[in-house]
Amino acid sequence: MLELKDLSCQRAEQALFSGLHLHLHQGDCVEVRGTNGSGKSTLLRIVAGLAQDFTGEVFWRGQKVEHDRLTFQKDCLFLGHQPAIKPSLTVTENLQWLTALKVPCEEQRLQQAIAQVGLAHRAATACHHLSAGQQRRVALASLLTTACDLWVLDEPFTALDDQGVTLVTGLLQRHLQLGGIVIVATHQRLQGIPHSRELQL
Amino acid sequence: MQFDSWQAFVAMGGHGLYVWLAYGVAVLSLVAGAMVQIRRRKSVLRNIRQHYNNESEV
Amino acid sequence: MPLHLLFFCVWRREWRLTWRNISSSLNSVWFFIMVCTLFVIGIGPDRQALAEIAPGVIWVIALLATMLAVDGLFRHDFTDGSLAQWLLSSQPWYFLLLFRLLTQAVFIALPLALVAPFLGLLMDLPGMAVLPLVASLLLGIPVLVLLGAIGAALTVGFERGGLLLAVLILPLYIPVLIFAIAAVQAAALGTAYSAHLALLATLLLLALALCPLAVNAALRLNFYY
Amino acid sequence: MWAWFHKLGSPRWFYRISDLCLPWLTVAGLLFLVVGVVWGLLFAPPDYKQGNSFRIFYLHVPTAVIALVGYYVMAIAGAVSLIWKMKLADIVMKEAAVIGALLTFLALFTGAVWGKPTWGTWWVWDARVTSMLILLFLYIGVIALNNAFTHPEQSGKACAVLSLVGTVNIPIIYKSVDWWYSLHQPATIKFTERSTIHPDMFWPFVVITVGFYVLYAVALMFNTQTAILEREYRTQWVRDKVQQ
Repeated sequence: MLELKDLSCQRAEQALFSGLHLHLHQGDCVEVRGTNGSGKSTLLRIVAGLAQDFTGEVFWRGQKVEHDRLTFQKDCLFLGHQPAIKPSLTVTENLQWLTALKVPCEEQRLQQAIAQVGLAHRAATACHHLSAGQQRRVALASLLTTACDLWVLDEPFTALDDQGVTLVTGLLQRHLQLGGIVIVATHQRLQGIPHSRELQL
Repeated sequence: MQFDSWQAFVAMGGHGLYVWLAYGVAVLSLVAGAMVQIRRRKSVLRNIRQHYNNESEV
Repeated sequence: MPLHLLFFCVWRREWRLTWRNISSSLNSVWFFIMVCTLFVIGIGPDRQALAEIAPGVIWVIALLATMLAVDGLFRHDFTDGSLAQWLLSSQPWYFLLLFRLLTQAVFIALPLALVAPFLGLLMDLPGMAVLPLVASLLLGIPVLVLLGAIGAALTVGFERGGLLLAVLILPLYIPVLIFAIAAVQAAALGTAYSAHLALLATLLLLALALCPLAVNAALRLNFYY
Repeated sequence: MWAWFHKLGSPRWFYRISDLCLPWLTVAGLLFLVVGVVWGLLFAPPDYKQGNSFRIFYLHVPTAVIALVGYYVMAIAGAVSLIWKMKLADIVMKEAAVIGALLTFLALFTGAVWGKPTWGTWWVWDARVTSMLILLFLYIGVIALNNAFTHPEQSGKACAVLSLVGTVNIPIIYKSVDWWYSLHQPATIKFTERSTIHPDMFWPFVVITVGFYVLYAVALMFNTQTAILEREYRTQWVRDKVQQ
C-alpha cells in the first residue's frame, strides 16, 4: 500500500536520514523512534506531503503521490504536534471542520465520535475552556470520523492521561484490524500492538 | 570637440554642477559597489579557509 | 464535496471565528476612524482644504487598516496547527483558499465601507461622492485583502511580520489606490466615475483569479521543514 | 536537451564558465562605458532646449532600462529556481535583486539631478520617475524578505514567489501611474520619450547602454560566484579551488 523509496533529507548541513526504504501493507504499524531532532517529525511530514525538502519518492497504492495528491490526501490523516483546534470554536464545530476537510459525515456520527473520546458532556463548550489533554482528544476524535486508511501520528500521547493512552491504543488496534496502516512517532513503547515494526532514526 | 577650452568643458554651459554631480555619484556608487563585493569575496574566502583549518585540527 | 457546500462550510467557520472575537476585527474600524481624526487635527479645520483631500486621506487610511487586518490572517492558524490541515485537505486547495480569502475580504471590507460615509461627513466630502466612495471601498478593499494575503502567507513564520508585510505589499497596492481615489475625486467634481470603478472591478477579478495560486505557494513554504 | 539544462544548473559548471569569461567581459564593459561617456560628454551636441544638462540622459536612461530588465532577470531566475528547484537560479535571483536595487537608485538619483536644471525642482512627479520609484520599492521588498528568513532555501522560494507576483504587477503599476500622471497633469512634455533623437546623440547612448548591460552581467556573475563559494564551501571542488 505505502512505499517509501530511497528517501533522504538534509537538515542544517548533515543528513537526517538517507536511502530510507519502507514498504507497508494493510494492517502494518511502524513506530518511528529517535532522540529529539533526529528527524522523526520531518519524516512524518514528508510522508504526509507537507515537507518538500527531500529526495526520493513516496508511493501510495503503487502510484506516485505527486501525480494525484488529492486522492492520497483523502486516504491519509496527519496529526501534528499541535492539535489543530481553534480555541473559540466548540468541540463539535472543530470536529465538523476537521472532517469536512477530508470527507464530511453526518452530525450523528460526529456526536458518536465525541462520546467515544469521552467528551460527550463537553460537546458544545468552546475549546479554550478545555485542557490540553481534552483538546488532544478532539483531534483524536477526527481519527474516527474520517475514513482514512493511513494514519500519520506525531506523538499522539502528549498531554494524555492513562485513559487517553488506552483510548488511543484501542483506536490503533481496531484501525489495524480493519486493514489500516499507522505510522507513529513516539518516545514510549506502544503496548498491546502485536507486531509493530520499529524504525530507528 | 564641443568645448573649445578646459574651463568651458567643466562649466558645461552653466549646468556643470548637475552634470558632474550626476556622473560623479554614478561613478562613485559603481566603484563603491564593486569594492563592497570584492571585500565580500575576500571575507568569504577567509572564513572558508579558517573553517578548513579548524576542521583539519579537530 | 460540491463547491457551494464547501463555500458554505468555509463561510460558516470564518463567520463563527470572526463573530466570536468581533472585538479584534473591529479594531481596524477604530483604527480607521481615529487616524482620520488625526489627519483632520493635523491639517486643521479649514473645511475647504479638508474637502479637497478627503478622498485621498480616507482611502489611504482604509488601505492601512486593511493591511493591519490582513497581517494576522494565517498566523493563528499556523501556530495552532490548523494551517497544516488546510494544506492536507482532500478538497481542492484552490477553491478552499479562494473561499477563505473571499470571506475574509467581505468581513474586512464591510465594516470599513459602512463607516466611510460618516468619515466623509467628518471631512466635508461632497454629498454626491459618498456613494462612489462606498462603492470604491467595496470593490477595492477585497483586492487589498487578496494581495495582502500573499504577504501574510509569506511572513506567517515571523512574529512581528506586520512591518515586513507592509514593505512587501504596499507597492502592489498602488494601482488599486490610484483607481479608487480617482473614482471618488471624479464623483466629488460631479464628473463620470463609472470608468474608474470598472477598472477597479477588473483588478478585483484579476486578483480573485491569481492570488490563491501565490498564497498557496507561499503557505506551503512555511512547511518546508 | 534536458541534461544540458541541468548541467547548466550545476554551480561548479557555472563557476568554471564564468571564471573564463569574467576578465574579458569586464574589460569589454569598461571599454564600452568609457568610450560612450567620453563620446557623450565631449563630442555629442548639447540639446537645443536643455543645453548641456541633457548629457545626464546618457546615464539616466540606460540605468533605468537595465533596472527594469534586471527585475525580469530576477523574476525569471526565481521562476527557474521555483519550478526546477535549481540552487544556482536561487543564488542568481538574490544577487540580481541587490544589483537591480543599486541601479534603480542610480536611475532615480540621476533623474532627480536632471530634473533640477530642466524643471527647477529636485523631484518631479513624472510618470516614468514615479514608476521607477515603485520599482525600487519592489526591489527593497524582495531584499527585505530575503534577509528575514534564516534558511537560504526557504528564503529563496519566498523571494521567487514575491518576484513573480511583482512581475505580474509591474505592467499594471506602470499603466496606472501613467494614467494617474495624465489625470493630474495636462499633457506636458514626456520626460524621457525622445521621439526623434538626433543620431549624434543616439550612438553614445547605445554604446553606454551596451557597456551597462555587460557590466551588469559581470557584476551578477561575480556576486553569484561569491555566493556559490559561500554556500558550497563543504563540497570538494570548492575546497580544491580555495586551497589552491
